[in-house]
Amino acid sequence: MPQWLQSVVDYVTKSNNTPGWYADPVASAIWALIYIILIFTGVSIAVIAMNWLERKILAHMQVRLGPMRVGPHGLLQPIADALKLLIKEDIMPDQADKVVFWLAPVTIVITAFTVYIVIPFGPTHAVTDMNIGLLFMLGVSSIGVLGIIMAGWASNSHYPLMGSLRSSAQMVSYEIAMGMAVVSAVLMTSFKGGGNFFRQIYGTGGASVGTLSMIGIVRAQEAQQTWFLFKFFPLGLIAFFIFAVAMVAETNRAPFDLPEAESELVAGFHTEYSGFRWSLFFLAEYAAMIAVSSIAVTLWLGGWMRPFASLHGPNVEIPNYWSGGAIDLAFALVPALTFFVLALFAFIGTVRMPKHRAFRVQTIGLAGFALALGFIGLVLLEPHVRDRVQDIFWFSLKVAVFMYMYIWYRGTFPRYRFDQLMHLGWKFMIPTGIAVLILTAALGLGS
Amino acid sequence: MTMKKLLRKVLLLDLLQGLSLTFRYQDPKEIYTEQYPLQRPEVAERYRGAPRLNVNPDTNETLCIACDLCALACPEHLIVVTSERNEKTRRKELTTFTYDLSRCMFCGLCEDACPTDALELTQDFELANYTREGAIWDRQTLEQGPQPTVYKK
Amino acid sequence: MSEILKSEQSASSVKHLELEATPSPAYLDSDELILNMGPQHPSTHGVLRVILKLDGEKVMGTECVIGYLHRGVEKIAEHRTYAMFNPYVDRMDYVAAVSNGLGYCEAVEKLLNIEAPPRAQHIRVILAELNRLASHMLWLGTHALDIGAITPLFYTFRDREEILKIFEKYCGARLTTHAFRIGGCLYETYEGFEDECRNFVKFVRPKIDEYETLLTTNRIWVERTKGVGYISGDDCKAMGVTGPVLRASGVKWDIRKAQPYSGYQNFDFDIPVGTNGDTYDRYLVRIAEMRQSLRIIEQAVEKLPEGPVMAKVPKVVKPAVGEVYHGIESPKGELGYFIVSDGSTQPYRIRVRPPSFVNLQALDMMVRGALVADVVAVIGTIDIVLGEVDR
Amino acid sequence: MPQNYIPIFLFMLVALAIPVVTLVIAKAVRPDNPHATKLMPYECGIDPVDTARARYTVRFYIVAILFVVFDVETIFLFPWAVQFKMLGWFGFVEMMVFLAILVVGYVWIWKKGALEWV
Repeated sequence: MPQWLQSVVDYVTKSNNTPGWYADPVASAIWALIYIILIFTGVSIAVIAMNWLERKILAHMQVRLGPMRVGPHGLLQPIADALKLLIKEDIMPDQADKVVFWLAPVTIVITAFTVYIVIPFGPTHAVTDMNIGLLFMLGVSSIGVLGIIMAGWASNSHYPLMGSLRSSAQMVSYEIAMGMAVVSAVLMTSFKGGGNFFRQIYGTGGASVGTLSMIGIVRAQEAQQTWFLFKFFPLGLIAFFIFAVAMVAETNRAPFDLPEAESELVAGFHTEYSGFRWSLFFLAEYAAMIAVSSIAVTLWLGGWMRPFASLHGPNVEIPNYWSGGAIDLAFALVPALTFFVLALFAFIGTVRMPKHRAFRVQTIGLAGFALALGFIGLVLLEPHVRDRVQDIFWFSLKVAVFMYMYIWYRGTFPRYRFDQLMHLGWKFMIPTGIAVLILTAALGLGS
Repeated sequence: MTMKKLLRKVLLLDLLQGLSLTFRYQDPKEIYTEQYPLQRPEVAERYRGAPRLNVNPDTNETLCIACDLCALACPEHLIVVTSERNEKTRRKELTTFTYDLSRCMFCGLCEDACPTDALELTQDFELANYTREGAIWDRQTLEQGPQPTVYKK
Repeated sequence: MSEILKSEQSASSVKHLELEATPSPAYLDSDELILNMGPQHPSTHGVLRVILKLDGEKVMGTECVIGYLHRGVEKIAEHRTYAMFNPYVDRMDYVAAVSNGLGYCEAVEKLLNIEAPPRAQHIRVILAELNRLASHMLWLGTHALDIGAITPLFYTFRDREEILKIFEKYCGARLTTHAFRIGGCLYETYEGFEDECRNFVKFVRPKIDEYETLLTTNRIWVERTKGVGYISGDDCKAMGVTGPVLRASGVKWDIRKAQPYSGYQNFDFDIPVGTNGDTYDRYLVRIAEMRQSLRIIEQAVEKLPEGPVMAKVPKVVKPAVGEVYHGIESPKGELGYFIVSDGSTQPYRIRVRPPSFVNLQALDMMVRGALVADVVAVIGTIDIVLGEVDR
Repeated sequence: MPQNYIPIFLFMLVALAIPVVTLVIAKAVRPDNPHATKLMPYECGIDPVDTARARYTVRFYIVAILFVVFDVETIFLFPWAVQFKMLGWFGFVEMMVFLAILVVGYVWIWKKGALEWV
């Protein structure tokens, strides 16, 4: 058996906690390809789900129903919209710069997706583990500004131009604050308890050093037995807060959605875009939202770690099924239970569907959806699957919380004015970021 | 007072208040939307909707005496009434009655003017038409009244 | 003055924007950008076109182009009898149709030298105040939407729906009500009208608190509105600005108190007044006005007298030769009707003094030197309805 | 670990393929009825008065310059943060000096009004 095949087999059969498959380039490429496909399908599904959830949650906050017609409870609405956008006439303004106009959405989509390369969904679930992962992430995500500038400039129209200028100024301003917060997190990786582990992996020798690898950052939180959110309370919390605000501003979402503030700039930088080109912006926006949330989860919320990861509880022995700490067992059941609860909700929805033949297809569809959710829950009960996938589950759950926050903010807050946004960025976030950084470093010296 | 304000600001209480309000409203019980064709709105008794020319239910004869008062009362002059003098009874009898719904603003002045309660604005509100001509109702349509498609739950 | 106004104003120290925009220093020079905002724009509240002269995001000057919704209402009046013109006035300020009808009917009544019976006057007051609430709710929802808060719109529309239901039950229409006739009201109240009004008052009080929870103390809302679109009381007077905009600038002028009509002198209510004359104060004044309206409705429902709802009005309204001006306090300001009669059944000339149109003049003064986003906020805060601006 | 960089190229290829392929598919299925008014830039229904390629306010350029300064500074912070424990007090003091210089500059631009917008 060649070495790469052996490593593939090992990877499937053993839930080893070291990224050993890096050793072989071919195996590395194969696994990378599989994860690439998984990420693209996963992110696409997540974007579709986000689209539906955003409409539904926002609608419920606003005492409305949201989409109800296409599919049961409008479940197929995003797909219907995608199809509609696909066959919609695409208008490129006469005076637009054709090449740049075409390139802008492509650039944005590429940058929004490329960030996913370094995101670890689990200790082994990542496309690759770069030792400069965090730097790569920051670098790639700043290229997104370029796409927006291109879109606004190429349109050759006033509203897009203003939108893109606002957007770029906003994004670069908040990138600094974001960078400060990120540096604090990197500092924390080198503190107490972090050192030994990295000596094992990267062999850096005696002193404990920090890391820029995204997997490494979560490992550091594992080793220090805390989420960086709670590190040096409230320093970690403040740094996280800065990151969380900067993250919303970076993705141009409410209350910082000035670039596309529809009440002022109509639609901002994508005013002139229509049809599928527009939907690429949409896709990129949501992909970027998920990406930055994932980064926030990785940096501050312990990545794939479950809550109370350091507690294991008294040992339990269940033959052929599981053995270990009782708390571990309890948390291991959560993924399956979550899906069962979702399935239950879908099932209740099925029962409450109007009894009319016009709704028969929708009712059956919803029942099928409930069954599918229940089936996923059942599969997650299987120990091997569970052990391999629960990292991804916890990670996704944390990201989902962020996604909900995005929708929640949008449903609640008014929009900042541009100068106020810049004030907040330059006069509050950056000084606070520097202060937190210095304090973290000072405290870190002692630890 | 200032301390309280400062605390409110630092702890983001003003924002959290709003957030908790929108969070509470997610309760499905709060939903206000009506699913229109299935859930039909209850229209008030006095609602001024589609016009109807009433007929005597027993004899199926029109109640309209062709007095032309509705046409005179209409601010938009959209009612056209023609009549013929019946030599036998020596009374005016209605021949045609045209009501141009596309210009109607449902003010109800015609209804007020009618001495016999023949012209009435009913509770029907579904007046959409594919053509402009379809919005001009003649005597027969007016006597039948609008017949909207009824969806059932 | 309500509690909230007092507490908020005493603590506020608003830095007013300079009225005249100072030109940028030469090294900051950039091309002046001419931007059309409207007529097809999400937040010009209809088909208003504002031509903005911008330096970057800063507004150097504005010019309003109106007339996209012009229907010649005043001209139409010259070819309609007095009663026939009544439904048309509903279509000027279509979110406050009842107030428009009230003003018109009272103006014609003044011309005819008659007065509506007390019961009719009370019904008119109840409906007009309900309408003020409806108009302010719509204003609040759309104003918040302009500033980026999308949710209050749905709450206000939900609560406005209850008002529209009362309108529908009373007169058969929800928006363009045509509720009043010359000489009183055509319709007697329906059964349960008083109870519904009382229940509505009870229902809507906590709802207004909810709007305030979302906005009044929200830091983004305060930042977006405080000191924005400042106009002084004197400027308001010079411009003829009336209504909540005037009152927010500290001028205690409300026609309901100053020149009572339709029996407003019988009710106990306050005129909320602001001090700073900025967008935030206009917001507070309108919120306080909503509460005052509820007070008036409560009193009017309790005091609703028995009696006829229609005065003796000749079948054909044919006023003597003469002219009359009658102004009322519509939700947006002073709504005046100037009617010239030549003794025929049709008015010789009707001129409407629409509050939206007059208040819109102050837009330029309020947004000079501000940012694009403020233009939107200020258009929202003036509370214009293009149907009334263009007529 | 150079092999860790292979997936990046694979990933970016796929990321490039997705928009390009979908745009090509969309081009194949969508109608195309251009019209002079359709192809005009949007300006709320009014013909645009002048070109959008005008000189724009300089404040945006100031932000861009400041961004470069601060972003480079952030980049300097990264290696220091990684090696923080190894550098110890020496590194800490060094970086504080660096940050102090930066903060002085920051205060200066604040006082100078470069962060003001109106």
